[in-house]
Amino acid sequence: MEHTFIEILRRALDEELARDGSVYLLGEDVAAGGAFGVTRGLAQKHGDQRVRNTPISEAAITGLATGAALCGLKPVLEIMFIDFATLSMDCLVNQTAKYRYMSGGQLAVPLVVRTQAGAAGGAAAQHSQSLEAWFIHVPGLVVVAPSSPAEAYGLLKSSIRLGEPVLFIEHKRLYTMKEALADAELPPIGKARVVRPGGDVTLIAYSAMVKDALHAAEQLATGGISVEVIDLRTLLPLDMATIAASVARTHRVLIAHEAVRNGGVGAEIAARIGTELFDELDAPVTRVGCPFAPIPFAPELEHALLPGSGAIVRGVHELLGLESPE
Amino acid sequence: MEHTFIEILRRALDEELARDGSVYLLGEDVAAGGAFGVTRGLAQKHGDQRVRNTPISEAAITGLATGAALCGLKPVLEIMFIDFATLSMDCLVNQTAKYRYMSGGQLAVPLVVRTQAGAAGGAAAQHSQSLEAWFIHVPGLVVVAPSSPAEAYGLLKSSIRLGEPVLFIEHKRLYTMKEALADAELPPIGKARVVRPGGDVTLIAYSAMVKDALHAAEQLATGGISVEVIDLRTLLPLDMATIAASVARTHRVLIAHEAVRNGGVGAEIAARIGTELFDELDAPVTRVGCPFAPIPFAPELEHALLPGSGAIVRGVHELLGLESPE
Amino acid sequence: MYHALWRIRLFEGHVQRLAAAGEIPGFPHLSTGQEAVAVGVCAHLSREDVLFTSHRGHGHVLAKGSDLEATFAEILGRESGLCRGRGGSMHLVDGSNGVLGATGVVAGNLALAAGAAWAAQAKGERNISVVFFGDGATGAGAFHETLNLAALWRLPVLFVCENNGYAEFTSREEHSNVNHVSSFAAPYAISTKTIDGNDLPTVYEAARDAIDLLRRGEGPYLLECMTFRMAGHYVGDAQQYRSKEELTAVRAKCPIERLKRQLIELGVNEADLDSIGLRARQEVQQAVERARAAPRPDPATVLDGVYRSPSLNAIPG
Amino acid sequence: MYHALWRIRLFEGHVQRLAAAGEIPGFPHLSTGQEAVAVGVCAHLSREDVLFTSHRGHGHVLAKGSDLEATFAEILGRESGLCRGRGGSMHLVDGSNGVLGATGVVAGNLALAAGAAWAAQAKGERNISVVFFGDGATGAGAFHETLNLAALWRLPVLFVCENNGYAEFTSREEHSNVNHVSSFAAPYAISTKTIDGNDLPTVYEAARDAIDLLRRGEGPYLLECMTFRMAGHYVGDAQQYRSKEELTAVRAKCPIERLKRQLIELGVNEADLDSIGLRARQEVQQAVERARAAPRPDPATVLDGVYRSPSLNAIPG
Ligand SMILES: Cc1ncc(C[n+]2csc(CCOP(=O)(O)OP(=O)(O)O)c2C)c(N)n1
Ligand SMILES: Cc1ncc(C[n+]2csc(CCOP(=O)(O)OP(=O)(O)O)c2C)c(N)n1
Ligand SMILES: [Mg+2]
Ligand SMILES: [Mg+2]
Repeated sequence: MEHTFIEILRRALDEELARDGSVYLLGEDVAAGGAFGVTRGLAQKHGDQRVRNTPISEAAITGLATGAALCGLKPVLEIMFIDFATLSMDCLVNQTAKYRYMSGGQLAVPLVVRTQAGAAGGAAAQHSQSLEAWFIHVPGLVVVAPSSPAEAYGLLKSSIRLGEPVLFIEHKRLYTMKEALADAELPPIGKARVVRPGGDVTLIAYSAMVKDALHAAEQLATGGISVEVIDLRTLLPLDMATIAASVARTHRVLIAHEAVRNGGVGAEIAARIGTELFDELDAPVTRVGCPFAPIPFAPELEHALLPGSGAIVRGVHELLGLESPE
Repeated sequence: MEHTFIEILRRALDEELARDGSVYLLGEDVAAGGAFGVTRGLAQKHGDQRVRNTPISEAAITGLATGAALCGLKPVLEIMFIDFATLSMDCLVNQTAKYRYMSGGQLAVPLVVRTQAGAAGGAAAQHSQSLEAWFIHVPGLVVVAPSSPAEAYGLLKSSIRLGEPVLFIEHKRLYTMKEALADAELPPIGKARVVRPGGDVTLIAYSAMVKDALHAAEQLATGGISVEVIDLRTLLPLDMATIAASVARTHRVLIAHEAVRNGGVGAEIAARIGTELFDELDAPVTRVGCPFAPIPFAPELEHALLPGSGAIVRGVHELLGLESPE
Repeated sequence: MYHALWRIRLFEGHVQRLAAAGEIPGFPHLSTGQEAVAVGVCAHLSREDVLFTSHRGHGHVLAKGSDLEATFAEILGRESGLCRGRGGSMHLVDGSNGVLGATGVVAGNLALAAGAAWAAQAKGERNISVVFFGDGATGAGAFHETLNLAALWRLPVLFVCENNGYAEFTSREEHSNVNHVSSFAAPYAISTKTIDGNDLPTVYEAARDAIDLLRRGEGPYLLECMTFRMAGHYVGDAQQYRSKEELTAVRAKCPIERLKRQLIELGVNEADLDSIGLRARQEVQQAVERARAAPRPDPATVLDGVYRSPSLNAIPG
Repeated sequence: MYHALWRIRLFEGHVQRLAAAGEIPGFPHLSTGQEAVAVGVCAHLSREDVLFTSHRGHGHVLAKGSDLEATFAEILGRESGLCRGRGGSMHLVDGSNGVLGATGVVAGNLALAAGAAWAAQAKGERNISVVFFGDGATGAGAFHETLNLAALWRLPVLFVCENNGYAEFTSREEHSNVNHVSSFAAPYAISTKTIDGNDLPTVYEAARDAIDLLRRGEGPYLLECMTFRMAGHYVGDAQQYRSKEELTAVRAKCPIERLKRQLIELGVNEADLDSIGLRARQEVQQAVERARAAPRPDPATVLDGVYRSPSLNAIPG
């Protein structure tokens, strides 16, 4: 039976709340179900002490969750839009991420910060950003970005159980995506997965871009081009082993993400491939990402700016030195 | 006659305050001279309305400066440590950087945010970071990182006159560096410069790392290795033309910065070189940066973690397939 | 001003209708029910006075005098919109009219408004700066940092809080023990007042007094207007968290109905008022239709205007 | 407690001496002159109660009962230090003793302290959480966001503000119009008191009452202690911004001298007090010497402990 991304997140949270009494949810409107309904019904079921509304105080609730995590709780904090994680940066970067190291290993921060990112439907410049690149630059954090409902289920549970501060990024465009839940055991944090095997090109993506990557791979297959699609799942740490194994066969790489290309996660991946797999490459690593502008409001502009399967297909053709159809 | 980095910053600010009545300085303790003495005497000379102390309110003073810039002032805001720019992120990223674009070109934010970064002398995990990589990922911002007193003089003036929001990053280790002021005209924002010509390897650096790069180049020269050192000066935008011209001659590149290597500015540069100059490269682009840990307090640990000329020399030897002396 | 109230009410009606019909991108937040605050405050502002607002800012922008058509066109995302379709409902800017911007970040514009007031003070101008925000914004540190700064520097900024008792789906009680936002002014000795924001004459007088005080250089001022959201948090919010009784009570408090009754009591004849309403209806209707007919932005221009200089705009990726 | 005051005073004396001599990395901030706040408050805390502090936290950590040698070793950056030399003066943590941390970020620990109080509340424990911070921290939004949350959730957290009239080189007047930090509690109806922080008996009693109230679940509480920085902002600060008169006046307010006079008036014999001081002097002296002799961290371990699992620690670059 199929569930939406939202339903599956709710189920994972529900099960973790039931399984571990030290798990607590907090955030703006979470007791009221949350802005997107992810936590609907959980306060009624687990009590308003376990699922707690907070004021609009991103800085303080991030600190509150961090302090509680230092004292034995396993908080799951919702920051409604990653655009507002800008208000959590001081705590996340200066305190949360560094606590274990700065304390010489005395203390840990088992905290999951769930947040929602990406552009869709005219959410405009301040509600559409993809800022994950900032966080892979911060030692002490773990960054997870699921690409589908079933993935989100396992990765959220693994994140809650990890015992480290995890930034868990949900893409708003995936919220309505439906998928059946395969009862596999939980995926380990830090392992990518090959979503679609192929031999000509390695296509690396994460979050909502995996959908576009698979769509592009379909299209390219009809043209006789065999693309291997890798879903990174975690951006920090990065699973280079899975990438290397694929590139050793394809010798060609395209990295796709929705975030602004300049200074994006793709830069780090491309740089590492360029160094570690230099001799494997038959062509320059290609990156597909958002051009250098804020997300505009008008649908035509938003559509023109955002990279999708079309940009990926063009990129692969370029990579193979082929003329792109359009 | 030689001046320290601090004296030259003071002189540049003094001259801009005198030259343009719409220039205002604000920040914590700036009227008292600032934590590092950069603004010493300026309040006395230009009045406490032009050089204004603020409360410890990084978020609000960033917004205050942005709002004032929208209304015709050219504020120069000091954020004492870039570590505390984490508190300015919401305004800088969601408002300051996007105003011009979001308003369809109606409004601009001629603002310079001076901040101080880098590790030295046991400043420890929360006063030693290099976070410039976050900002090159934000459309609408300009990021400048001078490498010497004379450079800082011209680049600060150019930044104040640019008419865009500029993050101006000063490295604490450079503050006491002395240099004479060459009365050249002001450097354009967005142009790198070749600090030392060479033929075997292109060594790209910025901020304090340029010093280490030059020092490494000296050492390598004694071993008969000719290194070309490029000082980027601005990280956003990036001057790829200067880089390309150099790589076309050397075919080998090492990028060095103090910031954490993972997700650092070097990743973007390496990625672009790997793509745009693929056929020029005789060896993988090498990156030297801080390993993945917070900056520890103890001198031995801080020293062990921070990359310097030694790491650069080793990197160049690797790049040339030579055994490193040590 | 009766006319101004109707313009906003009807404008928001069209936003609601077209958003529900999928013709408006994003998730617009309506100011329906809160019109008296916008109109009563903006009545005292000149073009040179600057205004900042929040995600619920359509009414403030219109009350400040921005063009109906250009404002609606922006909310539709058209090239003829105030921001050429780049901004949208939460990012309305009309520089020539002193509307320096709405923001999608709760409390995001408070410090900017103080900065605009600082600029006026620094330049020796008598303009003031006004910022509208919701009660939920008082949970944000930026609100308090800005109050401290504004008081310390005596900035000519008017903080207008529209206290509608809700932040999204969560009532005030769950956000704070502090019932009255005006009580935050006391520690700073900032002048303040809590008023009935649904009574236009009350708002008008309170705003006049506050703004007089600002123009005398005795600012800042915090004006708390108690009001009610007649619509949901955004178009599409089913409001299950509000009871039928509550919603009926809110409708009964309609500021427009209230002003109408007051004017009739003062002897104004109802037919005249209805014709004013009718005129507003036609104006808005026509502006909306013209906006809907306006051209959409050219996708080829999407990368323009991130920076002033083309060389900077050429930044790839 | 006379003994405890001296331990801190002498400890800070050694920090000053060795920092000036270049033996201590960084730029330590001394609590000299503010000892009575630390001692008077911590006297009521158990090991299970948690403590957070600021950049000026040496005294608080010692008053909570952390080991002199391990604390000094941390400030020297030694492997035997509380944080194995990773943290330093501004990041002291002693988990086993409930010292959950100092921070270099002004106001950075206020919300964490509230979070620790939330954890105690959630687990139904009677422990409380205490956080020390300076007057300058009240300019930061985090202070106000945290007060709101703590009041709303009735958290057992004691906010202790050491109001020493300065933030770095800038006096309180230039930071805020608000003279008394306690006035920020009023809007939230948070219990509060402003006291003479240089009078140990006063601090002791006020803290006892506040903490009793917290243990009864009637928290939070904001305790403002008026005190004075006898040293500079950090070791090396020449304090040109303070007049000779001011500095002499501050020295005259020394909390230790004051307690000594009080005790003597109460009939305690001076010789006994002096021998207590002497004992403290010897203890501290010996701890400092042991710390100075302690081994330095092994550079090879610099990358350890960023994460728990080695696989995560293996992240390159
Ligand atoms: C910093 C930030 N956090 C969260 C949100 C999501 N959000 C949008 S409106 C809103 C409620 C605002 O309530 P209030 O300030 O009372 O304004 P109202 O909607 O009632 O007019 C929230 C939480 C946001 N836009 N910005
Ligand atoms: C967020 C932040 N901004 C600025 C600084 C730099 N700084 C360190 S201490 C200090 C003054 C703090 O004053 P106060 O809170 O009164 O504490 P005191 O030093 O007087 O004990 C400042 C501005 C900082 N550490 N953190
Ligand atoms: Mg509200
Ligand atoms: Mg102080």
